[in-house]
Amino acid sequence: MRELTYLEAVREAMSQEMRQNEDVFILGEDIGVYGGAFGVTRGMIEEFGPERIRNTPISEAAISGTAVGAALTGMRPILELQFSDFMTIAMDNMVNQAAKIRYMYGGKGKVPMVLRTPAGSGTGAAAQHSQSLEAWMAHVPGLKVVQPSTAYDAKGLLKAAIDEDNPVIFYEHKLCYKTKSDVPEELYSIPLGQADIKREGSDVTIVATAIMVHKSLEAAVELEKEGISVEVIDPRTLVPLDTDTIIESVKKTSRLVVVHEAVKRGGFGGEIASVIAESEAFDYLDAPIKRLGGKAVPIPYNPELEKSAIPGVDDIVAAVKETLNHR
Amino acid sequence: MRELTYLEAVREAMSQEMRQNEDVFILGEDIGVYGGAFGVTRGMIEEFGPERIRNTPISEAAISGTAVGAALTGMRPILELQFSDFMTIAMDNMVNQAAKIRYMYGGKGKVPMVLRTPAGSGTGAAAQHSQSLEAWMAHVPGLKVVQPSTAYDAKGLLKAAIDEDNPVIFYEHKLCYKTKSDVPEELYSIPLGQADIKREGSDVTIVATAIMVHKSLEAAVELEKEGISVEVIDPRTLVPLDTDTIIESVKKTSRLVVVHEAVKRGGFGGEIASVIAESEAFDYLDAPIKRLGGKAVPIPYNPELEKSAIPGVDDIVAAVKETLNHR
Amino acid sequence: MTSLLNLPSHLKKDDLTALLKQMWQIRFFEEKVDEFFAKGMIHGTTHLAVGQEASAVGSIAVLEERDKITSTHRGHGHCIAKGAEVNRMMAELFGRTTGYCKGKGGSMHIADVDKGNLGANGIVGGGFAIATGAALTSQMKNEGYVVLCFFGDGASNEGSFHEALNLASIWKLPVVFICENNQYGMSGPAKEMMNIEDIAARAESYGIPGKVVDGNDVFDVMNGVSEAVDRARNGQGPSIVEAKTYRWKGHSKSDAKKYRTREEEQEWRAKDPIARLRDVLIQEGLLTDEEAAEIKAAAKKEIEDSVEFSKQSPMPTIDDLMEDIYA
Amino acid sequence: MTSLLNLPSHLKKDDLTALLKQMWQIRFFEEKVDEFFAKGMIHGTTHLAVGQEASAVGSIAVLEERDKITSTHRGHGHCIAKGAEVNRMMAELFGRTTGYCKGKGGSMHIADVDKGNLGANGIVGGGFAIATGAALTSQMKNEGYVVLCFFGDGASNEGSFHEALNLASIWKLPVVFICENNQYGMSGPAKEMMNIEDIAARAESYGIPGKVVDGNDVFDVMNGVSEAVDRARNGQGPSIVEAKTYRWKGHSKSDAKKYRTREEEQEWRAKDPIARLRDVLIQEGLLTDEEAAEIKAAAKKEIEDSVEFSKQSPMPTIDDLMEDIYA
Ligand SMILES: Cc1ncc(C[n+]2csc(CCOP(=O)(O)OP(=O)(O)O)c2C)c(N)n1
Ligand SMILES: Cc1ncc(C[n+]2csc(CCOP(=O)(O)OP(=O)(O)O)c2C)c(N)n1
Ligand SMILES: [Mg+2]
Ligand SMILES: [Mg+2]
Repeated sequence: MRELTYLEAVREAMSQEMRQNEDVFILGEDIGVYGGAFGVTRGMIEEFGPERIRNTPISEAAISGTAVGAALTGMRPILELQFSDFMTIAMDNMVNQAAKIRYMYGGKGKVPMVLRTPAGSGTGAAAQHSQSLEAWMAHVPGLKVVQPSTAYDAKGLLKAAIDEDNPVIFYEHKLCYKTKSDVPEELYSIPLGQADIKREGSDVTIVATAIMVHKSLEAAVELEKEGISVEVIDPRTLVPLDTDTIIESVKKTSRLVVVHEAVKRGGFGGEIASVIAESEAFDYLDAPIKRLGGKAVPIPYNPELEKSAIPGVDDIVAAVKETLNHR
Repeated sequence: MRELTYLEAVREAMSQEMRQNEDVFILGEDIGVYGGAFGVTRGMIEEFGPERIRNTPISEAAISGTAVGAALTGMRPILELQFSDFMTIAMDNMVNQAAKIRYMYGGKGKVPMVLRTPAGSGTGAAAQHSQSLEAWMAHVPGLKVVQPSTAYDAKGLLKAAIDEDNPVIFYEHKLCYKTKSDVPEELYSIPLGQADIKREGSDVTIVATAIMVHKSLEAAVELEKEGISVEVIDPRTLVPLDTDTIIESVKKTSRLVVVHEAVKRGGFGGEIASVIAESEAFDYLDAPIKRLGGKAVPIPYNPELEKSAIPGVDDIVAAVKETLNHR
Repeated sequence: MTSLLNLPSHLKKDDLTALLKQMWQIRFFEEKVDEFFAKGMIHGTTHLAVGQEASAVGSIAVLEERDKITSTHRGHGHCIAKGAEVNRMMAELFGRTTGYCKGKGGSMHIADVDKGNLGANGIVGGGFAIATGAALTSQMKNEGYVVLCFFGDGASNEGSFHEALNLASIWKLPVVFICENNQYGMSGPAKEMMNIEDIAARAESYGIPGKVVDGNDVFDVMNGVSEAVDRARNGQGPSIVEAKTYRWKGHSKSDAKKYRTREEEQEWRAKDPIARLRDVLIQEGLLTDEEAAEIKAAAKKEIEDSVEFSKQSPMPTIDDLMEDIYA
Repeated sequence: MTSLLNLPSHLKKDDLTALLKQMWQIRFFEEKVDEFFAKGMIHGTTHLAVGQEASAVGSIAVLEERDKITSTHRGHGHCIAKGAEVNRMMAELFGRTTGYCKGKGGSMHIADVDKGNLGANGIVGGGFAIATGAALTSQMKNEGYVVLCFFGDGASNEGSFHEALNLASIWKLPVVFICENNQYGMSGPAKEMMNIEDIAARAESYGIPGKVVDGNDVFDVMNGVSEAVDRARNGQGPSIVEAKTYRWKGHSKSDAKKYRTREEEQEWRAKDPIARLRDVLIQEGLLTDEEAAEIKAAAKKEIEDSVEFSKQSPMPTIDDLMEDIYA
C-alpha cells in the first residue's frame, strides 16, 4: 500500500470529502495560498477555490461562531484553528454554543462541524503555542474529541468526524505531521469510539495518546529486550471513549500505565485511570495505575527544557518497570 | 461568634482588605449600585467609590486582560466575572497571559489578581449559566484554584487569595451564597493548599467540593443512622491540592468516594481519584474508588431534570454503601 | 408622535392590525410571565422587553418567511414576531415537554430552527457570529434568505460584535445587525459604557451603513430595516440598524433599578409603542376603537390559553435527561 | 521622501544619531537572527520586522523613561528601542540562562517589566487589554506614565482590540495604540481582511482620535505619536496612531510569500526607513558620510558581540524547569 504522511492524510481526507460533498468547506486563517500555518491545506485553494477554502481575518471568535451558524443552517464546515492554544478565543462558541445548542433546543437543530487544530510541543514555539488542552474539551458534554496518532487513523477519523452530525474537536499533533504510514487511496471511515491496539502484549497495558503512542511503542521495543511484553492501546477518540478495549486489556495484563503529553494535573489521564479503577478491572490490578503527563509548567522555549517538560521514552520505560516491580 | 452568610463573608473579606490596602480594587459588570449579579458587592460602591468599585462594559476579554495588566504593574485587582460560564471569554487572558507571564519571562513580573466567579447549577438558569468548569483551570500551570464551601472558609480563603502574588481563580457556588456559618469579625487567612476535615469518620472517606460538601455532610448524617461512619474532606483548594490529608484519611478508612457537581467525565474528581490510586494509599484500598459527578449533559432548565443532572444526597448514600459492599 | 409619513404605503389594513396584535401578544405574554415569576410559579430567570415591542415586530415584519433571525436573552418578542406559537413558548417557561425545548432550555434558549428562529442566547453577544454563519450558508447555497441579528447596546461592547461585523462585511453576507438600544445593559448606562452617541456609528469600522431609527415607532423601524434587508438580499452586504428604545421593567427577576430615575422611566412609558401604533391607526381611520379593543382582547385570550395549555402539559421525566444531546 | 518639515525642531544632533544607531541595531540584530534560523542554529520560530524599524524607534523615541510598552510577536525592534540589552536578547534566542527570560521564553516572550517593557506576546491581540490595565495602574496610582501598545493590522480584527479600546476610551486611560500596518497578517492582505482603508478610522467607534502616519518616516511617526502621548499624559485618554509600513521578510521562518508580488516588495524596499533617515541627516548637514559609516559599524559590532556573549552563556539545566512559575 501507498505511504502518506499524517499531514497528507489529513489533507486527502478533506479533499476527497470535498469532492463528493458540496456542503463541506474549510475556513481558517491563512489556509489559502499560504497553505495554513503547518501547510495542511497547501494546494487546496487551487483545486477548490476561495469560496470553499476561505481565508479569514484573525478573528477566532468570529470564525468559530460563523462555523456554528453555518453548520446549524445546513453546511458542514471544517474550521482550522492555527494552534490549539487559541481555543481560548474560540472557547465560547465551541462550549457555550456548538456543544449545547441541540440539547438546549430540546433536540432540534444540529451542528455538524469539525474544528481541526494542531497541538503539542516540540517545535520550540514556547508557552503560548505548545499546549495540549484536549482535556478541556473532553469535559464538555455535546462535543466529541478525536486525537489521531498515525496517518492511517488521521484519514479515517477525519472522514468520520466530517460525517458526524455533532461538533467534533480534532487534535493533530504537530510532531505527528511528518510521520508516515500505509494509507488506502480510497476514502474510509474509522468509527469514533474505537480504540486501537497498536501493539499486543501481556505484561502491562499502556494507554497513550497522540505523539505518546509513538513514544510508547519505542518504549515497548526497549522493554521487549528485557523480556517485558507491553500492550499499547491508542484510544484515538477521548469522547466517546472505548473503555471496553482498555478494560479487557487490563484484565489480561493486570497493570496499567496511562501516558499523555498534556499536563498531568487535571489531564484526561485522570479520567482514563479512574474509569479503569472504577471498573470490573479494578480487582485484576496488581499495582497502582501509573499516570505520566506533562509537568505542571508552561512549555519552555529552550529545547532541552522543552523536552524535559513532557514524558520521554525513558520515563515510560521507568514507569512500566515501576509498575511491574510493585509487590 | 457572629454568623454570616457565605455571600456576606466574601463581601467582608474584600471590604476589610480594601480598607487596609489601597492597591486592591474590584472591577466587573454591574458591581456598582446594582451590587453585582448576585449582590455580592452591594453597598461597596457607596463606601469605596466608583474608582475602586469599577463598573465595566460587557467585555469579559478586556476586563480580564485589564486586570492582568494592572496586576503586572502594581495593583491587586479582584475581577468579578458574572457567571463562571463566561470564563470562555476571559480564557485567553487567564490561561495564555496571567498563568504564563511569570514563567515565560523567566521569573520576572508577577500577576497578583483574583478572579471571583459564581459557579454551579440549581437556579434554573440552564445550560449557559450553570456550569462547574473548575477542572479547566486546575489543568493550567500558573494558576491557583480555590473553591470554598462555607462562609468561614470563603472569608479566609479570599483573604489568602488576595494576598497571593499569583493569579487565583476563586469559585463561589451560587447555592452556597445563602448558607451561614460562624465567621470571625477580624480578617484572617486560610492558607491555600490546606484541606479541611469537615467531619471525622472511620469507615469511608468522602472528598467533596463546594455544594457537594453540604450534600455529603447530609449523606453522612443519613449513613450514621445505619452505623456507617463517614469522614468528609473538603480540599478547599484544587491547586495546590492537599494530598496528604486525603491520603491519611484513606489509609485510615480504606475506602474513597469523590464527589463534585462538575461533569464527571474529565472532571477534577479523576485527578483526585488518580492521585490517591497512585499514592501509598493504594495498598490500603479495600474497594475501587468511587467518583460521583454531573451527568454528561448540559444543565437543563426544568427543575427536576436540573437536579437529576448532578449528584444528590441519595446518590452519595448509595455510592458509600456500594463502596462498603465491595467484597 | 409617530409621523404619518413613516407609515409604509404598501401595507394593507390587515397587515397593520396584525402588527398591533403581535405587539399586544408580546406585551401580554411578558406581563403574564412577570406575574408568574413574581409569584414564584416559574423557575429560573427571565428578561422582559416590555416597552420594546416595536423594534422586534417592526424588524421582523419586513422579512420574508424564509428569512432567519438570531435573538438574545431578551427574546420573547422576537420569537413571537417570527411566528412562534405562544403555547409552546409558555410551556417552555413552565418546563413542560410541549415547550419549544421540551423544558430543557427555558426562556433564554427558545428556538425554532426549522422556522428560521435560530434561537435566543444566554451569552451576551453570542448571536453575532452565529447569524454571520447562517448568512454564509445563504450565500454559499444561494438560498436568498437574509438573517436579522438582534443585539443590545451592552452587547456591542463584546469582542464578538467587532469580529463578526468585520467578517460579515468583507464577505458581503446577507445579514442585518439590529441593535435594540434600550439605554442600559443589566445596569450599565450605554452612555457611560461607550464614548459615542450612536452605536450605528460603529458601522464605519466595517465600511457598512449604519442607521438610527425610533425604536418605539414600528413604522420607522420597518422603513430602516427594510432598506437594510433589501441591501443584504441584493448582495450588498450587512448593515447596522439601531433602534432607540427602553425597557420598562427591571433587567431580570430582581432589580431595584437604582441605576436610573423614575422620571426617566415615566418619560419612556409615555412613548409606549403599542399605544402609538393604535392611535395612529385610529387617527388614520384604519381602525375603530371597538376593533382595537377586540384585537387586544383576542391577544390577551391567546396568552391566557397558553397558560392553560402549559399547565396541562406533561413534565419531562428522568428518562428525558440524557436524550437530545447528540444528533 | 522624508520632508524636512517633519524633522522635530527640538531634537539635537545626538538624539538624531541615536535614532539612526538604534535602527541599525535592530536591522543587524534581525538579519543575524534570520541567518541563524536559516542555518538551523536557533530553534523555534521568529518574526522579523526588517523594514519596519522607523515605527518602533520613532514611537518609543518620544517616550519618557518611566513610560511603558506592550509589544507583539514581531517585537525585537520595540524591545531594542525601549533600551533592552542586545546581549540578553540574543542570549534568549539562544535559549541561555543569561537571556531576558533565562531561555524560557524565546523570541515571542522577551520582556523587561522593570524597565517598562511589559513583553512581546505570542497571542495576536494579546497586548490590547494588558496595555489598558497598565494604563489603569498609572491612572489609579497617579504615576504619570503612558503606555504604548503596539499591534498589527491583522490584530485589529481581534475582538480584544474592540473591547480594550472601548474600555480605555471610557476610562480615559493614558494609552496610545500604535498600529504597525505592514499590509499583511501572516498572509492575509489587510485590504481583503477589512472593508476600510485606514485602521485609524476605527477610532471613531470609541470617540477617540485616530491618525495615519508614514511608518517609514521616523519623524512623521514621532510627530504623530508625540501628539497622542501628550494627550494621554494630560488625561485626555487614548488614541490610535497608524503607521503604514511593510515587512521585507516573510512572516516567519518559512514563508514562500506567494500572497504578494516581488514588485510590491521592491517598491517598499525603495522606501527603506534607515536609508531615508541617514540621507536626510546628511542632506541637512547633521551627519557626514564617515560618521554614518562609523555609527553603522558600531551597531553591527554590538550585534556581533551579542552573538559571542550568547554562545559563551550557559544553558539552563533540568533543575531550572520547575522554577519561576509562582511568585
Ligand atoms: C457574555 C455575557 N456576559 C454577561 C452576561 C450577563 N448579562 C446578561 S444580560 C446583560 C445585559 C445585556 O445588555 P444589552 O446587550 O444592552 O441587552 P439588554 O439586556 O439591555 O436587552 C448581562 C450583562 C451574559 N449573559 N453573557
Ligand atoms: C490569537 C492568535 N491568532 C493567530 C495567531 C497566529 N499568527 C501569528 S502572527 C499572525 C499575523 C499577525 O498579523 P498582524 O497583526 O498584522 O502582525 P504582523 O505579523 O503583520 O506584524 C498570526 C495569524 C496568533 N499567534 N494568535
Ligand atoms: Mg440594553
Ligand atoms: Mg501585519
